[in-house]
Amino acid sequence: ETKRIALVVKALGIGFFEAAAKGAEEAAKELGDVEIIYTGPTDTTAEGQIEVINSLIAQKVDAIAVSANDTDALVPTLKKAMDRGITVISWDSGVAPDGRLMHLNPSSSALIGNTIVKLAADHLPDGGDVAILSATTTSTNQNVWIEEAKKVLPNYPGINIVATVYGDDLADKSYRETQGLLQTYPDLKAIIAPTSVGIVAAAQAVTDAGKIGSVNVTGLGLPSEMAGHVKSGASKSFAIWNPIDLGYAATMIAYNLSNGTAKAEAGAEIPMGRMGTVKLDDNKEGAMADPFTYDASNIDQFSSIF
Amino acid sequence: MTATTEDQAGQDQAGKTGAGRHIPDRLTSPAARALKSWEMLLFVVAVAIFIANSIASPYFLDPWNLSDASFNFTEKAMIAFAMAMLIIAGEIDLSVASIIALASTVMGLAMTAGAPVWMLVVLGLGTGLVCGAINGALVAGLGLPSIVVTIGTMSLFRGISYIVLGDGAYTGYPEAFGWFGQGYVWWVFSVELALFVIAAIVFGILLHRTNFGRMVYVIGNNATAARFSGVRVERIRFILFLLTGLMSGIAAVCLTSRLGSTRPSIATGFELEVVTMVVLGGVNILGGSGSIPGVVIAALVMGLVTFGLGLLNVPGIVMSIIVGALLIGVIALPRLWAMWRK
Amino acid sequence: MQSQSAPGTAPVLCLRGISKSFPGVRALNGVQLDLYPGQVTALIGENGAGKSTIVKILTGIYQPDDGTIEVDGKETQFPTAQAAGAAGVTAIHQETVLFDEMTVAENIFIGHAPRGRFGLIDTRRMEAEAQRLLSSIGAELDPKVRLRDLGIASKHLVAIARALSIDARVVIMDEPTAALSHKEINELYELVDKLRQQGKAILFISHKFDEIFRIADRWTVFRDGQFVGEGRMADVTEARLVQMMVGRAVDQIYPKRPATIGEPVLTVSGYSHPTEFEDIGFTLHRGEILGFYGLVGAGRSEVMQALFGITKPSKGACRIEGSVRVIRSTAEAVDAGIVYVPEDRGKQGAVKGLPIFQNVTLPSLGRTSRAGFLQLAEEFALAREYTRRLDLRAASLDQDVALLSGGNQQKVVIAKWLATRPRVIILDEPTKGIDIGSKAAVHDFMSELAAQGLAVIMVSSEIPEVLGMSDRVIVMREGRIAAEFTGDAMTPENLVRAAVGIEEAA
Amino acid sequence: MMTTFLKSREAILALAILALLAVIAFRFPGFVAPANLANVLTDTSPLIILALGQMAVILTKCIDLSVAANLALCGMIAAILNGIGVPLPLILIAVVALGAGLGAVNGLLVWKLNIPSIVVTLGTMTIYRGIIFVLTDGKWINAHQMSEGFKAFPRAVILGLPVMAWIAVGVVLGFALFVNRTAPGRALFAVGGNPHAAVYTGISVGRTQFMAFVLSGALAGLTGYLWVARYAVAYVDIAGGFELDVVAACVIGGIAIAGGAGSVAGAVMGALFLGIVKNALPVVGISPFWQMAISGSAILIAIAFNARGQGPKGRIILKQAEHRA
Ligand SMILES: Nc1ncnc2c1ncn2[C@@H]1O[C@H](COP(=O)(O)OP(=O)(O)OP(=O)(O)O)[C@@H](O)[C@H]1O
Ligand SMILES: Nc1ncnc2c1ncn2[C@@H]1O[C@H](COP(=O)(O)OP(=O)(O)OP(=O)(O)O)[C@@H](O)[C@H]1O
Ligand SMILES: [Mg+2]
Ligand SMILES: [Mg+2]
Repeated sequence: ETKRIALVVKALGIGFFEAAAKGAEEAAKELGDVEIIYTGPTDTTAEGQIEVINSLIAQKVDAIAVSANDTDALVPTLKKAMDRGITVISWDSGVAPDGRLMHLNPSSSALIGNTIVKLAADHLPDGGDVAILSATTTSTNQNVWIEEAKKVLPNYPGINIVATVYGDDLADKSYRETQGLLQTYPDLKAIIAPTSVGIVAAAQAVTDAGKIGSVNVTGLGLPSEMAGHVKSGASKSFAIWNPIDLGYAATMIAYNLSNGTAKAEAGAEIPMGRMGTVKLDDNKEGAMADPFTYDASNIDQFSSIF
Repeated sequence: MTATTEDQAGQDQAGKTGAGRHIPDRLTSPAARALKSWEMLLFVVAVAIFIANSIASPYFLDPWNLSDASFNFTEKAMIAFAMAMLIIAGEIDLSVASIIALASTVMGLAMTAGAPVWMLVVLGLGTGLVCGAINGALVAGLGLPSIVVTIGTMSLFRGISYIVLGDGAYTGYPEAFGWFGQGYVWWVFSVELALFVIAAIVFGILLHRTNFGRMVYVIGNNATAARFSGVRVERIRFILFLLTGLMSGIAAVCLTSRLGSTRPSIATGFELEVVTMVVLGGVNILGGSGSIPGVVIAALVMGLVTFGLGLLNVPGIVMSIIVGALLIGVIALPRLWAMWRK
Repeated sequence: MQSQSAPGTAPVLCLRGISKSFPGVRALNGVQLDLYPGQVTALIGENGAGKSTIVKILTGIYQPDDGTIEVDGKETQFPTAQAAGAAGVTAIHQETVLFDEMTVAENIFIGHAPRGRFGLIDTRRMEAEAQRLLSSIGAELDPKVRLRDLGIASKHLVAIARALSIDARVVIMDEPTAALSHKEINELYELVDKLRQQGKAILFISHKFDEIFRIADRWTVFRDGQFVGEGRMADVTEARLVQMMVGRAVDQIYPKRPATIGEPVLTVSGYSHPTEFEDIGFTLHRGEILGFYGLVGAGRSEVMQALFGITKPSKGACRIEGSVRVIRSTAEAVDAGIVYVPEDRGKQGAVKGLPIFQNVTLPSLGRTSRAGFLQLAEEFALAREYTRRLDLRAASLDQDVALLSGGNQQKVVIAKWLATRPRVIILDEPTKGIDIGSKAAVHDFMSELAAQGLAVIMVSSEIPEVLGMSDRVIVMREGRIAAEFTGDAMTPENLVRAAVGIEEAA
Repeated sequence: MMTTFLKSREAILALAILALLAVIAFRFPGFVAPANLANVLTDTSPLIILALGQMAVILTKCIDLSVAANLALCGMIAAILNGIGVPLPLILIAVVALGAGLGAVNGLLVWKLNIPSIVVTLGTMTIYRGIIFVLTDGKWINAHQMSEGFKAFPRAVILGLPVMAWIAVGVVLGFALFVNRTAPGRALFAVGGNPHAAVYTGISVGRTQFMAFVLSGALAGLTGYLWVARYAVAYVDIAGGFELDVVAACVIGGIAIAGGAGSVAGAVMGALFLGIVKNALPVVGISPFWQMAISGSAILIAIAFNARGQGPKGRIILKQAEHRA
């Protein structure tokens, strides 16, 4: 009997999640008896995700692995799913502990927070003004990372975060917000965009404003989408974990939990195939791997993959 | 031809006496009319979709699944009933989704201040009423066109939620509050489904069986003539906005309870789905005609389509193509058919 | 002014066997119509006889279901309004078909504006030509002014100028004088004479017999969408035409019955409005018919609408049966027993998209319902009673009012108000555009109402009607009461003099 | 008299825009620097172009809610065509034609089947967006997948203004000429002002509405390319919800939602007003969370202002009142 594992993403069509779906398929192939249902709403809303999850519950899938649009709003629905015997985990963007067995962070939030500041600081030996361009105001993971980033600021003297703006993961809004930043803060030295949509738009806005060289765009992005901007110099470097690995790992975990091979408890170590194991903390959260930094030296190698 | 001869006969009869001729009350019985109605057509569509769904997916005919599916439309449909009356009266309210956001935010604020559950409900409905009153005052009081007023208040109401909440969220609603959006009245019948049925009946009676409902049709047909007939046009418009606000408030209670949290982006895009539901239900978007049974069936059709396709894991946007095509198709096909027969 | 149709003159336009049906109505059934150059043909018929329908067929707005149209003996078709214009047919339609937001010049030339460079509209030439056309019909209007700033009579003149802007051989006028004042009517007559001399064929539609006899050379009568007859005006009498129109003899045109005039019902004093009227005061008694006469645009409708709560007066008081009532809305007026049958039936009177019975019971719903819930049986009973009293012609009470002819729509509106059992009924131009048969019914009914003790105000611009129906006449001029006449002083001369403002000799 | 009055309505709007700029300049002088104003104009270009198309539609008593979806679909097609190496001029022709075609679908449904435009475009709005998804499987086309020429055209600066802004200026001028000086342009007003009368003057209401939709669609198609090239990304959701901004711009600009009245200057200023608000808020440093409420209030204030001018005018029968007025 094949296991049906649903990979629920924030919205269909986003490159990052498409790559994760590839990883999930890879895991399914490796496991042999797994069918992947890759699904999600059209736009990044909690209501849309709930509708999708309801239909998955109705189909009596074996496991749901979700990257949530809203930490809390999905909880009642996911609880219902667990009540009906479905294994529920969250990955990438988490669900509140009540609504899932465990959460797989792409990397540890502290590490990501530190990385994004470090990326900016590496190219600012003398320090300077830095602004953050986030996704929506409700994005769980962005908020956590930004918080973590602010915590480590004292380690980077001279780096001064002047503003946080929200581009809602819309290219045009992010673009306009970036323009606003460039004008409001003429001395801005770097923009940190911990979102793959925002970072591209910000790089484009910086290019159009003729500020390549004076403003560095960094943050989290996909090599395929950032390749051009790295070459033009708008972005000196950026980081990301491998979304293929993330989809792969989430699928493996969901499979193991649903099989009963592993149990989601604080301190447990859950195997994730070629990615090794993940150790759960008290919140039943675990980190998959460290973020990886991309710059002109290695971008070509990855830009064709994801 | 026959009508003419009859006419003349009647005329001759009435000629001298001056007493009027007998005019029959009706030529077609209400039942015969109902058979040829839009509602009937929609009902056939709904049955067809139901059958298609049962064939396409083994999971469809399951009481619990159908019950779960009902959440896809109950909240929107409750607003749609009030919206139907508003549209029949020749107005529209595009701010309903934003009213939900604001009402939910107010409930969240009260919840963090420790308000009891009944208070949350009262505040949710109250916020809906206040927002409705603002729309109503701008439209009925100042005489501004409702479509533009509510495009404005749509930004304003949700904007206030953003100001209050920013990137935060209200979570941790009391367990008991969950009853509205997650509770069940009996077996698979959820509280929301029960509210939907009650709202359908109340609005059905209000629109079709009361003086108020008649006035709604009158205003939608010819507001000037209504005013010249002693109808308090402004008052009725105002009440309709209040009702729409109130139903948005109820939807806010249900949705907040179902999600167990409040964020300013809650219910984004609901307004267009509500309007689609109303129009699919046979309500003339230009005002003057439509019925609540039509809207009920339209809600079911939309619910069935999205759930049936969801079971097949069809992406939401493909479903919306189908709903969009349904919206145009259901209206266009009878007209095409009439043109083709000519 | 009698002109003979010269033997041998062929008709310019010749219609044969024209039929046209609308859903549920056969508006025209195989009618014929001939128009001769240099002759004015009057088309006569009751409301709904199909007169306007044939005009619309002739101007390419409707396509006939059946029948032929011949121009100069050649069969043609008018698929569009432009095609009719190109064939030399132009019309002043019954409804004003103009654009409020556009200038006078644009209204005259829309659809055939003069073009300049690059095919762009040559505004300057258009305005010059508009000016020329307007002066040719004696209308002193600025072509650059926006139409919505004009009065109703001026708008009508623009419509006439528009019709003349097409160089036509056939000119159709569908009740052109309905909205015009004396002076303008006389100018229109002169214009018609001029057009006749130019050899144009003219179709003139009117319900006013004095007018028809003054202006027409030939007549054609339609009844119920059928052709009844045609001939020369010289060979016919008014009674004969009426007989043909109605299908029966109409013996008494103004059936004013003597009624006992009782105590005052409505007393208005010092009613004023910042821009529309000033110091209006009068007393209305039970059983009385009070006529309001004035030139079109004298402000009578505005006063009546203020009494009915549509507009608010800035000053003044209103007493009903002795007690002061403040009327701020139409609902309050109805409560106070004042009802108003408006002049503009289509916009203000009937709710055309709803059935007859719902129109009739609209203001009486409080009585036909129970605790706010509708009682259809009682509604039908009430509607049946009042539509029968007004001799309404309809297929069923469930039929939409839109399907009725103008006269029958008016009856529905009157029925609606009578059903509220009012104390005061205000009828604003109650017979405007209504055929002679229905007109008699309305007059008969008014008279009966007064006899039953209702107080009636009748606003009318037709002198015979005012004199024939009223116990007393108030004449308004430019927003003020100019004079009041009773008994022997009610003469046409006195009324006109007061209305136009010529100082009385005495 | 009325013409001066109408002019003054546009004057009020112009004053409001100036006042808005003054307030912004007070907090952030850099905003009114010519370079930045040029930037705002460029940013607002899509809104201006679409507002004109929408104006044509609204004048005829219709509404086009599908413009943003049309824009997104045409933009995506432009990006796809660019991806397979089609030269830019051909792409421009293709998107305008496609946009016009999509507009024609709306127009035909309104004209031939007499379906209210709000229903038609509510339906096609989701259908057009859905088609993008079906075409692309929801995948994005990103900057690096677009050719340099494709991205550079709207940005190329001529006489201090980017081509994008020049295109908007050109569209405004062309549209003004069309609306004021050609028969079909005047027909838009006639059809909306009095559809019944339009028939009597030989103007086909349906055909004119059809034309307005085609126009609106063609402009949306053009904007689709500009948008995608400017923001260097194409995906299903671009310009999501933008149709409401477009309608709001028209309404603020005094285009009567009931049809038949409005001016090109009004529509353009309405769009500029919204554009400035949207651009200025982040610049002036007002919390992003205030943006929505502020634009909402701005819309409400603007329509309340407009309505004051449009209020029913008495007929002025009394002689002395004429002098007072
Ligand atoms: N568009 C239409 N749809 C349905 N019925 C119509 C339409 N136009 C006219 N009718 C009907 O056709 C008949 C003839 O109408 P028409 O307007 O030609 O009458 P008329 O002789 O001009 O009357 P009046 O003297 O009142 O102007 C009437 O019964 C009318 O209700
Ligand atoms: N310039 C105008 N623009 C729009 N409507 C008008 C205009 N002039 C008159 N009307 C309306 O047309 C109808 C007939 O107007 P009319 O000229 O009879 O004026 P009135 O004030 O009613 O004068 P009276 O009743 O004394 O003739 C009224 O309902 C009036 O409000
Ligand atoms: Mg007629
Ligand atoms: Mg009048």
